[in-house]
Amino acid sequence: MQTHKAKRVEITIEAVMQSRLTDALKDAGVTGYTILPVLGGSGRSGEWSRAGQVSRAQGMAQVICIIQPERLDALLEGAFAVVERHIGVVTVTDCDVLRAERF
Amino acid sequence: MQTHKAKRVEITIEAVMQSRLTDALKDAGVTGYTILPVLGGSGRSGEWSRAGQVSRAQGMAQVICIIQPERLDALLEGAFAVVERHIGVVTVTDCDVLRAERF
Amino acid sequence: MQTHKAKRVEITIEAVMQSRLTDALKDAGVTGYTILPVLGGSGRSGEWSRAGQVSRAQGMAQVICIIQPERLDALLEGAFAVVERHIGVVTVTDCDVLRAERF
Amino acid sequence: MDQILSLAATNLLSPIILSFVLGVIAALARSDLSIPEAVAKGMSIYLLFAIGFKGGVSVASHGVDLTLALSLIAGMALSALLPLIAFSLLQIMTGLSRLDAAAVAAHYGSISIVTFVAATSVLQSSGIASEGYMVAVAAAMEAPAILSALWLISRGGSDARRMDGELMREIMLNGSIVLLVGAFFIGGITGADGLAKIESFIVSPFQGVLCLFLLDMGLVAGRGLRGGGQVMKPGVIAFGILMPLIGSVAGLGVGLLLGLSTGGVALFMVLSASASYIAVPAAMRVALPEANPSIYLTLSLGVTFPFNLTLGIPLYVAVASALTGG
Amino acid sequence: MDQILSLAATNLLSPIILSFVLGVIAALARSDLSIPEAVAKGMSIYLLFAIGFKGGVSVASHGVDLTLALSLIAGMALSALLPLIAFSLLQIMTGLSRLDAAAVAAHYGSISIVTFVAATSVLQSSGIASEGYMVAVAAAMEAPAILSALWLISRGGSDARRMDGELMREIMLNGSIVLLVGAFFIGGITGADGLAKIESFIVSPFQGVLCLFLLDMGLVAGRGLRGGGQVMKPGVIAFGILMPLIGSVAGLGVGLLLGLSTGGVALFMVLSASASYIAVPAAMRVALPEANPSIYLTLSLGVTFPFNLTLGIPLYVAVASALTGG
Amino acid sequence: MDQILSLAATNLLSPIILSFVLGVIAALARSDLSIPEAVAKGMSIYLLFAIGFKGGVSVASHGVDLTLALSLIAGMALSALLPLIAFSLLQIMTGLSRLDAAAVAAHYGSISIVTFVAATSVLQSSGIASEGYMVAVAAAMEAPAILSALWLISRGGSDARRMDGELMREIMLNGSIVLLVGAFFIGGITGADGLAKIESFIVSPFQGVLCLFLLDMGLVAGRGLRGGGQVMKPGVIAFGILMPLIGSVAGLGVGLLLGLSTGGVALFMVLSASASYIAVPAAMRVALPEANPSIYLTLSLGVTFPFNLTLGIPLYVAVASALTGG
Ligand SMILES: Nc1ncnc2c1ncn2[C@@H]1O[C@H](COP(=O)(O)O)[C@@H](O)[C@H]1O
Ligand SMILES: Nc1ncnc2c1ncn2[C@@H]1O[C@H](COP(=O)(O)O)[C@@H](O)[C@H]1O
Ligand SMILES: Nc1ncnc2c1ncn2[C@@H]1O[C@H](COP(=O)(O)O)[C@@H](O)[C@H]1O
Ligand code: NA
Ligand code: NA
Ligand code: NA
Repeated sequence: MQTHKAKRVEITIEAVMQSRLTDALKDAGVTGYTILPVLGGSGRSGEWSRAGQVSRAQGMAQVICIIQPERLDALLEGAFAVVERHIGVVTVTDCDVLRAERF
Repeated sequence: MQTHKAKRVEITIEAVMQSRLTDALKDAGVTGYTILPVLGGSGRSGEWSRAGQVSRAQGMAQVICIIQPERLDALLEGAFAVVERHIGVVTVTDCDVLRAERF
Repeated sequence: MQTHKAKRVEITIEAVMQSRLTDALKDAGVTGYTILPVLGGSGRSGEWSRAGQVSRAQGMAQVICIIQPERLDALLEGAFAVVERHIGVVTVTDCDVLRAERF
Repeated sequence: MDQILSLAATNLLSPIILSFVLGVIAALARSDLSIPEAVAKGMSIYLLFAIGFKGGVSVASHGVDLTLALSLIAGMALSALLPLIAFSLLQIMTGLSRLDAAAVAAHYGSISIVTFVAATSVLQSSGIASEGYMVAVAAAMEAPAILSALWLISRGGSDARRMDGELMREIMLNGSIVLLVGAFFIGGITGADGLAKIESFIVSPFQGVLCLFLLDMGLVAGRGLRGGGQVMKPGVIAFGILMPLIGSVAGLGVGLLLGLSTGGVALFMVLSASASYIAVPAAMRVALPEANPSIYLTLSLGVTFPFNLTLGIPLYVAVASALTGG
Repeated sequence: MDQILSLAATNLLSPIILSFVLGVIAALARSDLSIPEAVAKGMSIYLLFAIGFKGGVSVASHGVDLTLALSLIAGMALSALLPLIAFSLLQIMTGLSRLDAAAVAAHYGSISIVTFVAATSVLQSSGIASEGYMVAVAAAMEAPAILSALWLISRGGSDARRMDGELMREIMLNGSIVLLVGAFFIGGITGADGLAKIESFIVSPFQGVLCLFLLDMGLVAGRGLRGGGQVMKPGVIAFGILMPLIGSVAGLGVGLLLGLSTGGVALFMVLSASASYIAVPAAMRVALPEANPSIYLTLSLGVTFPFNLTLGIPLYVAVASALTGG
Repeated sequence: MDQILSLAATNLLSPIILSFVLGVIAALARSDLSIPEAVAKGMSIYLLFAIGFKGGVSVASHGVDLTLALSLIAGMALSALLPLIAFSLLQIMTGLSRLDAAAVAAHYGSISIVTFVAATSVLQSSGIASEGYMVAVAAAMEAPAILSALWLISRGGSDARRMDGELMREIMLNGSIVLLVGAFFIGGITGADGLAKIESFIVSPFQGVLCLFLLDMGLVAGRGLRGGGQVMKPGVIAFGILMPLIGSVAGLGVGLLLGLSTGGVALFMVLSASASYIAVPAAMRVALPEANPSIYLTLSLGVTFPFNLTLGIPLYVAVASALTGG
């Protein structure tokens, strides 16, 4: 089938910052994103798990954003401004998409 | 370690279409898939979140399917027949897998 | 923006083996990982879904680990020792990361 | 008229309605208050089980009669016919496409079980009895409207096959129907003895659970209003208030013809007036994916549901009381 | 015999059993009815807490005696020995591999707490008293069976180390055991005063919560039967019905030897007859990953659990009554 | 003194505290016992709704007076000022950075609603009455402490803008505050009539739900202690016990000045002594992401919360009783 090159950006970020991140993505011209729940994780700031929480303070979420390659830089600038002072991970992968007119 | 080339297909689709999609994948000869929950998202048809629902009507799920490269086209044809009229996103990524005899 | 090459390893594994896997990853020198919930799936050992459970025995989780390419082999050895006798899938994808000093 | 007003006032100041209002306000103010999906689903399972069970127990003690069968048939007929009225009305009152109009119409033929539950709790606190099998009528009215709507579309000819066996099975065996009908049978089989065993679970805390459930409904309705505002043209909103009134009149006629009790007539009005927001939207996403879900969800949940909950139910109860001399 | 039949009939027509049946039917008909995982887990936490607490309160008011200690030891011995019988039986009756047979055997030595809970609720509605510490016996019987099964395998020699300290800790401190035993101690410490404080939470709604929980168990059992049908050979199914009968006879002997009350004997029979579907499957996935989970889950949940729930419990209660003159 | 000890003993042996202890033990022993996030959130929604509603009903029956307004203002002032004391104390007693100290200080100005709920339940079983509007005071004390802490940091000058309109809205409209205040108004509007309708939901099972909720709090606190142990220097731990005592004295003074009842004074002490672990941590992650969450979460949940729950509450109640002659 006909596919098109695109970039898949996955941002793991604290739940409290999620709406700020998606606002920044929209400002950076992103047309869509998908949010996955995160059960737990570990990093420089220690280990956490959803079971160990009474508050939203420690939860994380993963925001996935498929975009055309030429828009990657704008997206990363926008995302970085939000993520900068916060914990979290940003990865970019090459991918092919169906229905490229959507992105 | 010994790894093998494979394709990773990720399909974000409405929850109501999930069983129809996995049936189509099985018909296309897929040997396995994994389904992740989706918390929310945004696209041309607007923004939604799991918290904003009383019905299954708006939820989405992400179906991940690892396959041998030569089977990609059959899978995409099968998936596309289901996704076609519906909202949703299909991406394909190159990956390496352990235990390739499984796919 | 400045990005760096890295590997993204995604391991889908039974929930009962999750802590054994993350312990093995830490032993293999991994600096962090993220765990996603899995709703259901299908493979050689049949189909399952989170709705069909009264026990933890059948659930699965997905462990994602971003690492520097040179550490991939150590990670895969460590992971494989745990996954070996168990059901589950391991994929490796090339990716670019922001803030590479973290990995 | 006085009675309507006083009933409306009592209703508006009940914890149930105020909880709903709290939810709407919290959502409109963009508070992060939210009820976890699993908890909301758990409460809805509780409500369906309790209402079905109690209906069954009541039938067990009053016995089965011909009116039961006639009521079921009448309910199915109403569910199938109301979408036709709704569809015509939508074409007159709004600029919605045929597809969107048919999808909306399906919702108004079908029913909202929470509206039904809220109505039974108003009847109960007013001391008005009703037929226990009305809960079975509610179940019977869920699905026919969907078939009507799909027929409306296929008649339009665009493309034929919208309905397949799989979808049919999904509609007929959707979780709410199965639970409601199943609990109805369990209640019918175990009767008053069974009720005695689980009374302090399904009767005493019922009103309280309903409060928290309506808080969640308010949150969802409020979020829908915030997000779906742009598609809500005046004509569409007017339809969302006019259609339940028309439905209630149809329900009134049927209830009187069947010779039901005051409570039974009121519940028939409520069922006909209410619009689905669970079973029908899911079926529409499968069968009519091109129809815009914001329209039918916002209309059903954000306009008609609050209208029925606050003003509709007291009105229907008052009219039923007046006309049955109840 | 008459008593058994009437007890069985009352049992079969109780809301609890009918809820289970509703779940099985809904699953077999492929309805999308489902109870969210979190809600099911919440209900199981509630049931464990309530049953443990009530057991502790009962021990606090009746005092601790030697029989308590003997019962605990006897329970652990039964749990360790029943897998050996089960294993031999499986090798005679079925063509299962040594690995699969050992995994299944472990389930039948261990216990199902929901079967236990259902039995206590049958005893209660029949007005038969039982020792409060039987809940502690239940906890004591969870784990030994796992060790027996792993010993069976290691004896077979294939590969030795199946058990490590980590797994041992996981088994002994699994959530259900800790909650059951913990609540038992809390009940024992706070006694009747404590119970008075939380009675309207852990006593009154108990039966109702059990209904919804069994609805979920029915859904899971039904789905298991649908999916696991192909591995269920006649010999395997026969084992799933024969083994609880054998277990119950062993439990009967032990209960009579210990001189327990009618209810205590009946509960010993129920524990011995029941098969685990929570703690043991999880341990098997870690220790014997090559064993096929469909076999042991379908057998335990889809065959033995429904058998005990519907026919087994009334039978065990009747036999215990007859032989203790209760 | 005798009274304190006996109150402390009764408190320590209540099902509520023992459930918390069970949770801590299970977590420290690394049991996999856990309460699903959705269920824990559901229980907290229940507790907030019930406590708010009951407070509103009590105000409805006792009427509104000037002391209510004064209490709200005094509560906000306490919440704003306590962080300044906490901050100075932390700089003297511990080696925490300015950022970490400010983040911790914010928690101690704000309040823990579960500590409040536990205190009301101790008061109730001791038959001590309190002002219904204390629940509104609790809500009023949630946020001011956050502003104080951010002011402390901005004064330090490092970088200015920590607070924006969005964060302000999030803090003021966070779910717990909206639910507590909303339920308070619903209770106030519907009064005793409304309470009668939902009493068997929000009153009878309350203590039992609180047990399970505290079990979960114990699990979380225990896990925190296990993980956050390394950052817990002796000085930090000492602060976690000293600060609630200081806070309680401040609350005592204010309560006496306002002329509140024995229960009201005790609750003012409890609110001032308690430390937030929901609203404030979330705000700190947004505004002060560089502050280490293990420190403030472990201190608030792992040290101060258990201290208040076990020893603090009986102490505060005894002191309030002695000084008000209650
Ligand atoms: N190497 C990694 N691979 C995958 N996820 C990571 C990695 N490092 C950090 N994370 C995720 O990011 C969160 C915060 O990481 P950190 O900022 O290092 O504390 C962790 O809890 C993980 O969920
Ligand atoms: N560019 C994108 N990147 C990631 N997910 C997307 C994107 N566009 C759409 N989606 C997902 O697909 C759903 C439907 O998108 P749409 O069909 O554009 O309304 C959204 O709610 C998102 O979950
Ligand atoms: N080809 C595949 N693509 C994606 N996930 C898979 C695939 N095969 C197996 N899985 C996942 O791994 C689990 C166990 O697979 P198996 O070991 O084949 O039974 C399944 O339940 C799926 O969640
Ligand atoms: Na209707
Ligand atoms: Na057994
Ligand atoms: Na405080």
